[in-house]
Amino acid sequence: MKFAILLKEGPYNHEAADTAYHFAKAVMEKGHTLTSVFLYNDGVINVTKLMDPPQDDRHIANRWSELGAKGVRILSCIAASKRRGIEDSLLTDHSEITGLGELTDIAIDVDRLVTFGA
Amino acid sequence: MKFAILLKEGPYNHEAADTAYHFAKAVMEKGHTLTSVFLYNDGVINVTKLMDPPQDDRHIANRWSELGAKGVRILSCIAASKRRGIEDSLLTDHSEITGLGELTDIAIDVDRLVTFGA
Amino acid sequence: MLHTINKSPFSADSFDTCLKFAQEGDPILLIEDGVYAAQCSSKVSGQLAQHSATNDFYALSSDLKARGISVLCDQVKVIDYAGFVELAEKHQVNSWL
Amino acid sequence: MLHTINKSPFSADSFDTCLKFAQEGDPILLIEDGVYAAQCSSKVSGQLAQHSATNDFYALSSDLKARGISVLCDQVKVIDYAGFVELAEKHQVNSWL
Amino acid sequence: MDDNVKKMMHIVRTAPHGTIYTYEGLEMVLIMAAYDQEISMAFIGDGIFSLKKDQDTTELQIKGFMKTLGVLEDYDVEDIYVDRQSLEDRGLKVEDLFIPVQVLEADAIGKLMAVQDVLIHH
Amino acid sequence: MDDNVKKMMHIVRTAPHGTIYTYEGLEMVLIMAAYDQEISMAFIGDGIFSLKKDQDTTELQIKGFMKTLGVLEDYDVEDIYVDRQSLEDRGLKVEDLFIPVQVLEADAIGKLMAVQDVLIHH
Repeated sequence: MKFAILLKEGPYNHEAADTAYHFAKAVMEKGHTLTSVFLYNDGVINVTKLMDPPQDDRHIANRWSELGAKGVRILSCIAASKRRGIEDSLLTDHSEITGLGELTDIAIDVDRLVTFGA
Repeated sequence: MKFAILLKEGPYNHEAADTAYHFAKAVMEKGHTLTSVFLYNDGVINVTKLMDPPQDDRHIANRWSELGAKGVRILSCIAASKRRGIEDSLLTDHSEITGLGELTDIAIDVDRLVTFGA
Repeated sequence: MLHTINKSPFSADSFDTCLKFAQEGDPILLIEDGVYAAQCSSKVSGQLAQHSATNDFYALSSDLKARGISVLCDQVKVIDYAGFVELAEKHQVNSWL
Repeated sequence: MLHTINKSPFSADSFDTCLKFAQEGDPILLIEDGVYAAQCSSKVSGQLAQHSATNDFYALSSDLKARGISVLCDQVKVIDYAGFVELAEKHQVNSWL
Repeated sequence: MDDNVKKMMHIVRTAPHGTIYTYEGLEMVLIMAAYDQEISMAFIGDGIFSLKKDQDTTELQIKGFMKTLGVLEDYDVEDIYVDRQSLEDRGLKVEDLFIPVQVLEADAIGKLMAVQDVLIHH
Repeated sequence: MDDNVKKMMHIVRTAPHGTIYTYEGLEMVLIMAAYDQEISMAFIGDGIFSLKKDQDTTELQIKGFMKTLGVLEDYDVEDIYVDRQSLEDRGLKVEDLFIPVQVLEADAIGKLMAVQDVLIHH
């Protein structure tokens, strides 16, 4: 089956980014296709490469980058990104800024669009 | 009287940043001293100079910068900033990154520390 | 002590919790989504009326207007940010986030 | 349809609201702070027991462990992320944020 | 059913202005409405406050969304459901709302949810 | 009262892990505890879940705060209050908590709040 994820909260402040990541991994381990992770609302803060958490904690931006390297599109909504100061120069590897039209295409394309948020 | 503000949520996603700003202005208009605005949790996202909201909406980072120019210290917690990818190079004018010790000094110094958040 | 409540009484527990801990005579200020508690004829208006015997209730004007709330419980006084500061001058502030 | 609930039933309305809209036979998965509804002997456990006549309840193992919840209502099945994906394969997902 | 037409329901459950969810939710709905999909909206719980008449954010100095609500119909977003009990609990009547809606019982809205391909809560 | 000593109460009202508020709140408490102020903590509502024994975040792969709770006493943060009704509503007993606390009625905690110079909710 084809899955995609909509993530509506930022890293660390809410658990949503963790749940979305673990779900994403489980989807792929089951042999399904995860086409994309679309970041909306504060979710756009997930892909800043300036994120620098304590050494003994998980690095959430690197997680998305790692999924991106495996072919999952990591997409940050442009309007939501601009409000929160996320721009191309800040993006972690394998992520990109795009529009809500892309989310609509994803919603039409996949079998399951699963939302995580607060 | 001496006031300070503790702001615990990011811009736009929650109204807290708006309420804190309007309260700050009213404090100063009443002739009180507002020594500082301390940003914690997602509050640190308030001071990114890359923020670029729609033209017909308020610009929240510029508001803090404007208060900073009037002598209010705009302080972003370092540990919270690092988790969320806020560093010196991103800071809007008249804001700085500092530690929780500074917040403690503020709490000891002022007559009123007023919290805004979600 | 001035208590502020910034969440809707219908979906969060801030309103109920604040009322449990506030002492007699403490003013209570409704801000942000907290102002929905000020609207009359809802399922929480009885609770507000009951507590108004011991506590003064205030609601922030700009938040009421933003939400189109015009028919308020009698017990609620509408104030602006200057009024908020005046309350904070007189009392320490307990923000029930 | 698979419903997920991610907020504490004690401080948010997601649990109550989801139960009002879920149809008979729909599985309900508790995740994140939603897993507090799975703990036995709380003031919401009666509500969960009552709905378990018509709906299966699941709770995510890693969220239970993180919160130290070990004594669960009988009606709740513990699953891992693989189990979450299996439920999502069978049902569209309605995430009650 | 046409394979390329999906039923997508946007569920608004948060009060306006205290958080951005309704505002950014409506931005999402308007974009999705430009595609030929079956878009509907359900307002539940505090979400019904987003439909209240006479919201004026001028003094609050934040951008409101009354205009967006007003153009939903022009974008053919016409299936707008409101939970009856949510209205009643909050002391609102259908006349207090800014746009025409269908007031339904929770069970009826639940049955509509059950046939959706995509559900997004805001 | 010594002018330089303030009473500061940290009020934890959120469940752990679903949001970062308890975690970052405890970071704040530890720093403030290094100053010679009168620091206390009150756990109310879902905040009491933050004190639950046996929290193990290994599988969730997020950094927990059980160690921080454990060292509060070493930092002389010893005035830790828990609302009795919040415990009861959630089916927890004082034996379920990880550290020693004083269980009080809401009114008693309210009276303690009333004498604080600074109150911060987490």
